[in-house]
Amino acid sequence: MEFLSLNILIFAPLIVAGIILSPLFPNDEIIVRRFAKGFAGLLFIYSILFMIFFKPHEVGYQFKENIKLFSDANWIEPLGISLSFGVDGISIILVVLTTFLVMLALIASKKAITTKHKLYYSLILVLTTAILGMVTSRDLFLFFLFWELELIPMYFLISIWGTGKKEYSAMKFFLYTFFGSLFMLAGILALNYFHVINTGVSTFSIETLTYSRHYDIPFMFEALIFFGFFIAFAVKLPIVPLHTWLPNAHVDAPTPVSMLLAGILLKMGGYGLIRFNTQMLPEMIKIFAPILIVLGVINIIYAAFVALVQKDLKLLVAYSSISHMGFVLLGLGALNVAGISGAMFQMIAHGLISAGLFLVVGVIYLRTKTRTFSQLGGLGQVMPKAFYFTMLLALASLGLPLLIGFAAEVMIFYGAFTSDSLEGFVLSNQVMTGLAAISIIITAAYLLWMLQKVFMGNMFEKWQKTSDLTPHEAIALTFLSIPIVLFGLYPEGITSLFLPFVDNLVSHFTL
Amino acid sequence: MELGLAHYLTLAAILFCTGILGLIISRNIVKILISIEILLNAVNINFAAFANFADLDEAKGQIFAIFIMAIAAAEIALGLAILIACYRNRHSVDIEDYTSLKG
Amino acid sequence: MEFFINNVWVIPALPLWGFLLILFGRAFNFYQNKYISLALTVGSTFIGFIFSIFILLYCINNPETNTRYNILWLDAGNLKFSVGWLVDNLAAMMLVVVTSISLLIQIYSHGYMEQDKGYHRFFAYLVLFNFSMLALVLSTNLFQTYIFWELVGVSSYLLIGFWFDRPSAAQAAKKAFIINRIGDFGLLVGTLALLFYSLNWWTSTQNVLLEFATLGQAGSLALANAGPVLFGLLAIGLLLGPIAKSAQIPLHTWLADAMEGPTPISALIHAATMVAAGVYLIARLYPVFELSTQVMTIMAWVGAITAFIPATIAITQTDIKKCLAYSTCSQLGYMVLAMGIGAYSAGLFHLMTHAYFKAMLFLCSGAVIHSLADQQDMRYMGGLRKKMPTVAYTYLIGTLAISGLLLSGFWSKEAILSSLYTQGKGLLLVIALITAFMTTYYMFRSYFMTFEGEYRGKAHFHKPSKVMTVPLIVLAIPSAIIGFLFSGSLKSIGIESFDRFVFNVHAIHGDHGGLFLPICSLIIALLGFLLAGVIYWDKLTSLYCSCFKNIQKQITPLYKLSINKWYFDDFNNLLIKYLILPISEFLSIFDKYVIDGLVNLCGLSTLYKGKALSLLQNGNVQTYLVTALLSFVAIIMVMILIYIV
Amino acid sequence: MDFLLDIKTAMLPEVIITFTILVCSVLCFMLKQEKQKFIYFISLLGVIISLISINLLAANKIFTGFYNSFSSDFFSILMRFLILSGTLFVIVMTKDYSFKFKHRQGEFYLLILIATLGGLLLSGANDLIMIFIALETLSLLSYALSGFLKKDKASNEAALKYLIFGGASSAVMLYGFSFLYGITGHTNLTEIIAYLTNNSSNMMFSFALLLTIAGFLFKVAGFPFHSWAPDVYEGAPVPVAAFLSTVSKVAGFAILIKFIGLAFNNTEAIGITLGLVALLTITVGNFMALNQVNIKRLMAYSSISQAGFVLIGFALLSYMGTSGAVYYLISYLVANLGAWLAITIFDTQTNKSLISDLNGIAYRNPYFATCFAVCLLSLAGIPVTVGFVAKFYLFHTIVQMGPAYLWLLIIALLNTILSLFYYLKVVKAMFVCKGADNGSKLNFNIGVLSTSFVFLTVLVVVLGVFVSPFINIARYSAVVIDNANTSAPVSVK
Repeated sequence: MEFLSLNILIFAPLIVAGIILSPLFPNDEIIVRRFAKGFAGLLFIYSILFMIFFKPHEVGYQFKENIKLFSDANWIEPLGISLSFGVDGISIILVVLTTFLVMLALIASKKAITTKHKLYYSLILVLTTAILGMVTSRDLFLFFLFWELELIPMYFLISIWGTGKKEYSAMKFFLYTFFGSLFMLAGILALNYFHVINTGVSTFSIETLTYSRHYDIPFMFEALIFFGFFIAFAVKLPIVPLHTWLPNAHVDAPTPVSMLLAGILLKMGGYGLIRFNTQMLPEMIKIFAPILIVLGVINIIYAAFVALVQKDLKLLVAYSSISHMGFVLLGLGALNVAGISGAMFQMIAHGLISAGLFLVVGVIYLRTKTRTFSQLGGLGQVMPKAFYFTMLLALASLGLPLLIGFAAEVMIFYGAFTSDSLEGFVLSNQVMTGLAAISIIITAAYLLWMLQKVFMGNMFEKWQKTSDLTPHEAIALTFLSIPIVLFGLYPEGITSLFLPFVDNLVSHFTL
Repeated sequence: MELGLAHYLTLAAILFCTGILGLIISRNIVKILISIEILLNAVNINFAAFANFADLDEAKGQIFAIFIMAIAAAEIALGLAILIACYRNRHSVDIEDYTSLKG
Repeated sequence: MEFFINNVWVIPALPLWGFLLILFGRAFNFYQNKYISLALTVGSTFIGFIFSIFILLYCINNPETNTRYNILWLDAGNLKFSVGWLVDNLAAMMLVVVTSISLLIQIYSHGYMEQDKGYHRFFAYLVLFNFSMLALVLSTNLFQTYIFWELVGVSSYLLIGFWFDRPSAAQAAKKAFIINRIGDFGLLVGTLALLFYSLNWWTSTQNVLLEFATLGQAGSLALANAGPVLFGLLAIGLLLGPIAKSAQIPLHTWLADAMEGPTPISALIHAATMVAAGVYLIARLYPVFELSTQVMTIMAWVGAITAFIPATIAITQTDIKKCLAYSTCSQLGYMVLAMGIGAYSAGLFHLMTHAYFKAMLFLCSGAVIHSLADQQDMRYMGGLRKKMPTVAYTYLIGTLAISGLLLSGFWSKEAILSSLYTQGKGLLLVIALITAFMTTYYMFRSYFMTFEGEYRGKAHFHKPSKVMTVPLIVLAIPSAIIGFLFSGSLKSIGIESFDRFVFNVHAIHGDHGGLFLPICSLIIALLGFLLAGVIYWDKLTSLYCSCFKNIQKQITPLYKLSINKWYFDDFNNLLIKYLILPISEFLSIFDKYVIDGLVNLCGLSTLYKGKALSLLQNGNVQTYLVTALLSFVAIIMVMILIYIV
Repeated sequence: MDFLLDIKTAMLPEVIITFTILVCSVLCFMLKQEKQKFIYFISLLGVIISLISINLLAANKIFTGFYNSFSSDFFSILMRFLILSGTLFVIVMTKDYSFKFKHRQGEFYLLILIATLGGLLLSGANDLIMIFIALETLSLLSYALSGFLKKDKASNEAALKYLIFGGASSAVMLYGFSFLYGITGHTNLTEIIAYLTNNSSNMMFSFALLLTIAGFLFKVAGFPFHSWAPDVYEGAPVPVAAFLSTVSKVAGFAILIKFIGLAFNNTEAIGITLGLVALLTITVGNFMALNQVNIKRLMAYSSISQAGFVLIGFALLSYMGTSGAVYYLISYLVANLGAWLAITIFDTQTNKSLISDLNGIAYRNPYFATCFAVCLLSLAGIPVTVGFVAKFYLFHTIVQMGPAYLWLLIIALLNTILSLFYYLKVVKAMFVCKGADNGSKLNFNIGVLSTSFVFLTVLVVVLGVFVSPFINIARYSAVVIDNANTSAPVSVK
């Protein structure tokens, strides 16, 4: 598999972004878009190849790459920072999700983006590089670098092409995430510090810090490190009460960006929680699992309740995102194979579903120029295709069996219910899971209410001429629906990729 | 009573404080420049005193004081030159009138 | 025969296949011909029906049949969920019921929906429902049941909201789904709890989690592990599922609203099959429920109350479908009541008979509605017997059946009543008998209002087509005879009684209470018939004297209670309006102004701190000097302090 | 002959600059007004040659001369390199700006070069007297440069304030010098260090040291001697402001580190105090910058807070901390020069300096805006720029000092959010805000200004990727400082 190089996968979008931005590239909307789309398609196919040649049963990273500069052993030798990439069970699937959603976001960009095409498409591709780098980096520094790098294109994408209070929202997103990442930075440096004082070697390698921990960290500091990482990912995931950037950012971002934001970027929080808080600090996650579960349940219920009375379509979807990300926490807090697999699965499921929902919201907004429920209604009569797709997505989102959301919820509920991670805590796992399960009612309530308000019932006269999905939108939604149904019917298709990883992960803290 | 190092240092300190007071409360810019001179002179006293009490072999303190005097002269010259340029523009030597740059 | 058993997966697979074909065929516009959709639907169901018949025959010949096949579907850690198929007598019975009624209703639907522009969509949903329902019936384990349980729910949602441009339909669909979700919640938590309390046993000895065949053992383990209180809660959680799905009080309100869907749907889903799934699930979970007498009692009382209250509501309904809907509710109550007192086979027997006659009744009402251009109010009907005799007579058969006047309903209801009697549940028996009286009353009331007397409506009448009447006639046959067929009276010619057939282990061989009970119930039914006739049948109105009028006046509060459906909907609305929504509103405001407000406050206060600091930068160099020197002195002080400390 | 050898191995750049100064001063008198542009090239040439000549210096040896009052070691060579390259770009900035100087163009370069000379000498100075003279050379010339636009009220005012403030703070510094001298009896730093190793330090010494540091804090615009910076940066000609925020600052840091080094094997008191000063510098600079509307003032506050970050490295009083500070200084210099270059270009062509004047410029001058944004984001510490790595390395060094410095880390980290806000404000103005329809389009054709701007921007990114060599340089220079300050035998690499 010589032709499979993560370097190419990660940096090709950056190079293509440069090509698009270069003055020699024609400044024609169609050419730019088709070029970007075509590239994204190729990238997706390329990433699929990685998945095909991925060997799930090998523990640890595969397709390892280590770029070296100046004949040093590592990238920044004095600090032991390496420019190294690799994929393992949990990152390979996120890589594919990323390339997939980027492709769809670019397809969906046709009508949503009307100005500054070159800049737009190149920023999306830069974003792609940042995200791919994040999930594949084998070095904490590198992870942090990409984590911050991602903010820049995202900031521009929201603030330039957004609507409403876009500048405020973009700034809030940026500062909030940055705020969180500082805690992570402190955690990263502290991990490095304790490795240095124990071994005398400075390293940021995730593998070294995870698998061969020949160093001790005083309990309090380990807890602080955990806390640092946790804050960063809590902002990203987001966890109530650190979530308020999300409704703003989502409402004001353009449709494709919302898709990417909900589809991939939120997953980085979950990825981080698994990769660092769980894998790297297994002792701590055992202690803090109750907090994870409590926060998860709060997230699920609280956001669901808030979503119930939203008057703006996009806000509703945004809060539903928060609610669904709470499941990731709940699953993670269970600390068993089912729970963590469920959390992972939920990230994939939510990535696809929320991207689709945001796309639909964008489709409606594009035609009606409103997202307020009181202004909408009966659109199912004039846009049946949009209606059916939304229905599918909403049903998947509320966890309808045989769609992708269900398997995730089942695993999480099962994991959380049968776990004993709350031993000694006031409320048992079972009670907490029971509370979380209330969300299946509320989720159904707000999603169906949304369907009813937007697509069903009487139609305003003014929407009589509203057109149905364009081929672009239909294709994007069809692409999204395929995995939603496929992996809903056959969840093993995804779980088999990361189950060995999760097994190995869990074995570390059940010993 | 013999004059000890402490006396000189105290004198220098008092002079220094006087200079600072003048620096802070004078409104006239010329007075402010004079206050800076006073500050430097306080330093000179210190150097001279230290040279006399702590560094008998080389008298580096005295040399330092001479350097300070020279530079102080240059500084005041420059200061007055700038003040004249200012005065040409605004016809005032009141420091309160030079507050257009702020915030 | 073995062939059919081994390939039982074909029964749900064909409808799924049909669904996909219609879906893609229409999505890409491969065809427009309505008959293709029809053929796909009916064809798949027909083959399923043939299979079901053979399976049923096989099961009758081999009463111990219990064929299972499992496929591991989800595997993570010790979580191993399987799907598969299970054929036993119960499943075989349900398969036949579902496929036969489906088949007929699908044919009928062609006539009913022919003019509708959503024809293909309708059949796609219909066939999707078929798939879900059949897979539900064939479930091998509780988990699989849960999957298809939700899928039938969603099919029901889709079909109730079929005419989604009607606000009431949209509302009803949503309501149905959400209320069912409450049940699902209970079912989910109950399932998880059951699994949790017997997890080690499952994971160490069983390949398939939650398999029905071994549920009894798991249940007793769970009882031992959880203690009676928690186990009771667990069982109530499980019961919540059937309560919602089978429209038991207090989660019954969706069923009447569900009549917003096309009438064939009301017949198929909301009368014959899906709502009966709750009872079916109770039957499957019987080994668990049995372990807790308290839960059984609760179940019985829920059933009894559900039998009673909707019956009182049905008395005053003027919408023919609503009337039938409440009747369905009431009959489901009967079934649950039977389950609750341990009359397991009686409940299922009633399920089967009810499925046929209620489906037929709904189809009749559909034919009437269709003929009267969507007129559903019985006050604007009347005298239709002359215009559509087939429909009228089949409706009459259905009415007789449900009233327990010797047709199939008599046998099943009698089985329930006699179980009540033999178990000595006096109060429940009284309720059941009163309900039986009311049932006869309102069913005949609806019959008289619709088919007898003078036509009171204005709508133009047109005759129902053959495609609609033929299924009615076909359905009338089982409605009439199936009770007798399986009553055990024909044991001599090889047809076992229903309770023997369906579940050998749990059959309760209670002695019949002699002839007293049947006669008693017959008399009660006749009284009901008389009362209805007196009030609503023009041939008997001569008996209608002023005393009745006075009674009617005196019972105004009761009348109001009935016409307002015992204020369940109002209560729910109040609950939502004054509890759920305020909580949501509060949290939303809290979110916006407190949490986000704090965040913004942080930002703003920072900006203002900057502004405040700017005051020091006032442009006067002397101010700068003062601040600088003062701060410097402070810093020196700090240093000295550090030295000292 | 020894003397000449010294010059070749230690002071070649200074000599070349001095020579250039002489040539320029002669030319100033000889050339007519319209030909004074020639001096620009001469001074540019002089600086470039001087820069090249730095390579000839013996970098791996400590050389001391002039009776030990000047020492050239690796650290000082690095600082001189930074100062000279800063000067180079400042001179480049004046290419188009110099029309504002009217007939006095030549003088300007003369002053700049002399100030640079002061800075060069400062970075190698090893004796209190030498330090004082070099510092005053730099300061006095800076005063003059700030008021170079004689007819401009703002420029005058800036110069006046600068002078008064500078006079006062150098007096404080001298007061401290006098005590240092009084305590140790020496003016030579090497000897002072030697004295310290033999005598345990006391509070008085720390007090003197702190007074001394006040003077340098003024130079680097650190709290509490920072308040002149915004006013002066706003009033002074833009290249001068650039000079002050880069060259002058580097020189200030170069000498500051030597003095802080005096406290290396002392108590922690001065370290904590310095840490406090550093944090206050960052915080005050950031808070004040939040509400600025003038880009020059904003850059002034930004440079205050950036100086605070360098001070943090110093406050750690260790080899690691110093290396972090040095690396940060390098990154700051590159990015800041780029940003000032952008402001110069903008100011020269439009004569405007409000942030809102930049609105929508990204779509009229994409390259300009992109380069500017990259420089600003580097200052904010966003990858992939040198600023990101520098901040990371600095924080790394803080953490390496152990848990005792956690407070320093936390406040410094939180401050980076504040700084992000105002840098983004400028970026937002350029890329997001809608500009006026007839917004001015800058002339950003290929020329020396645009080329050096792009060069700096590329450098910002390249240094953000090729990190190791510069960290090694920073570390090596820190080792040199460390050795010198602990007066341990010098280990030659």
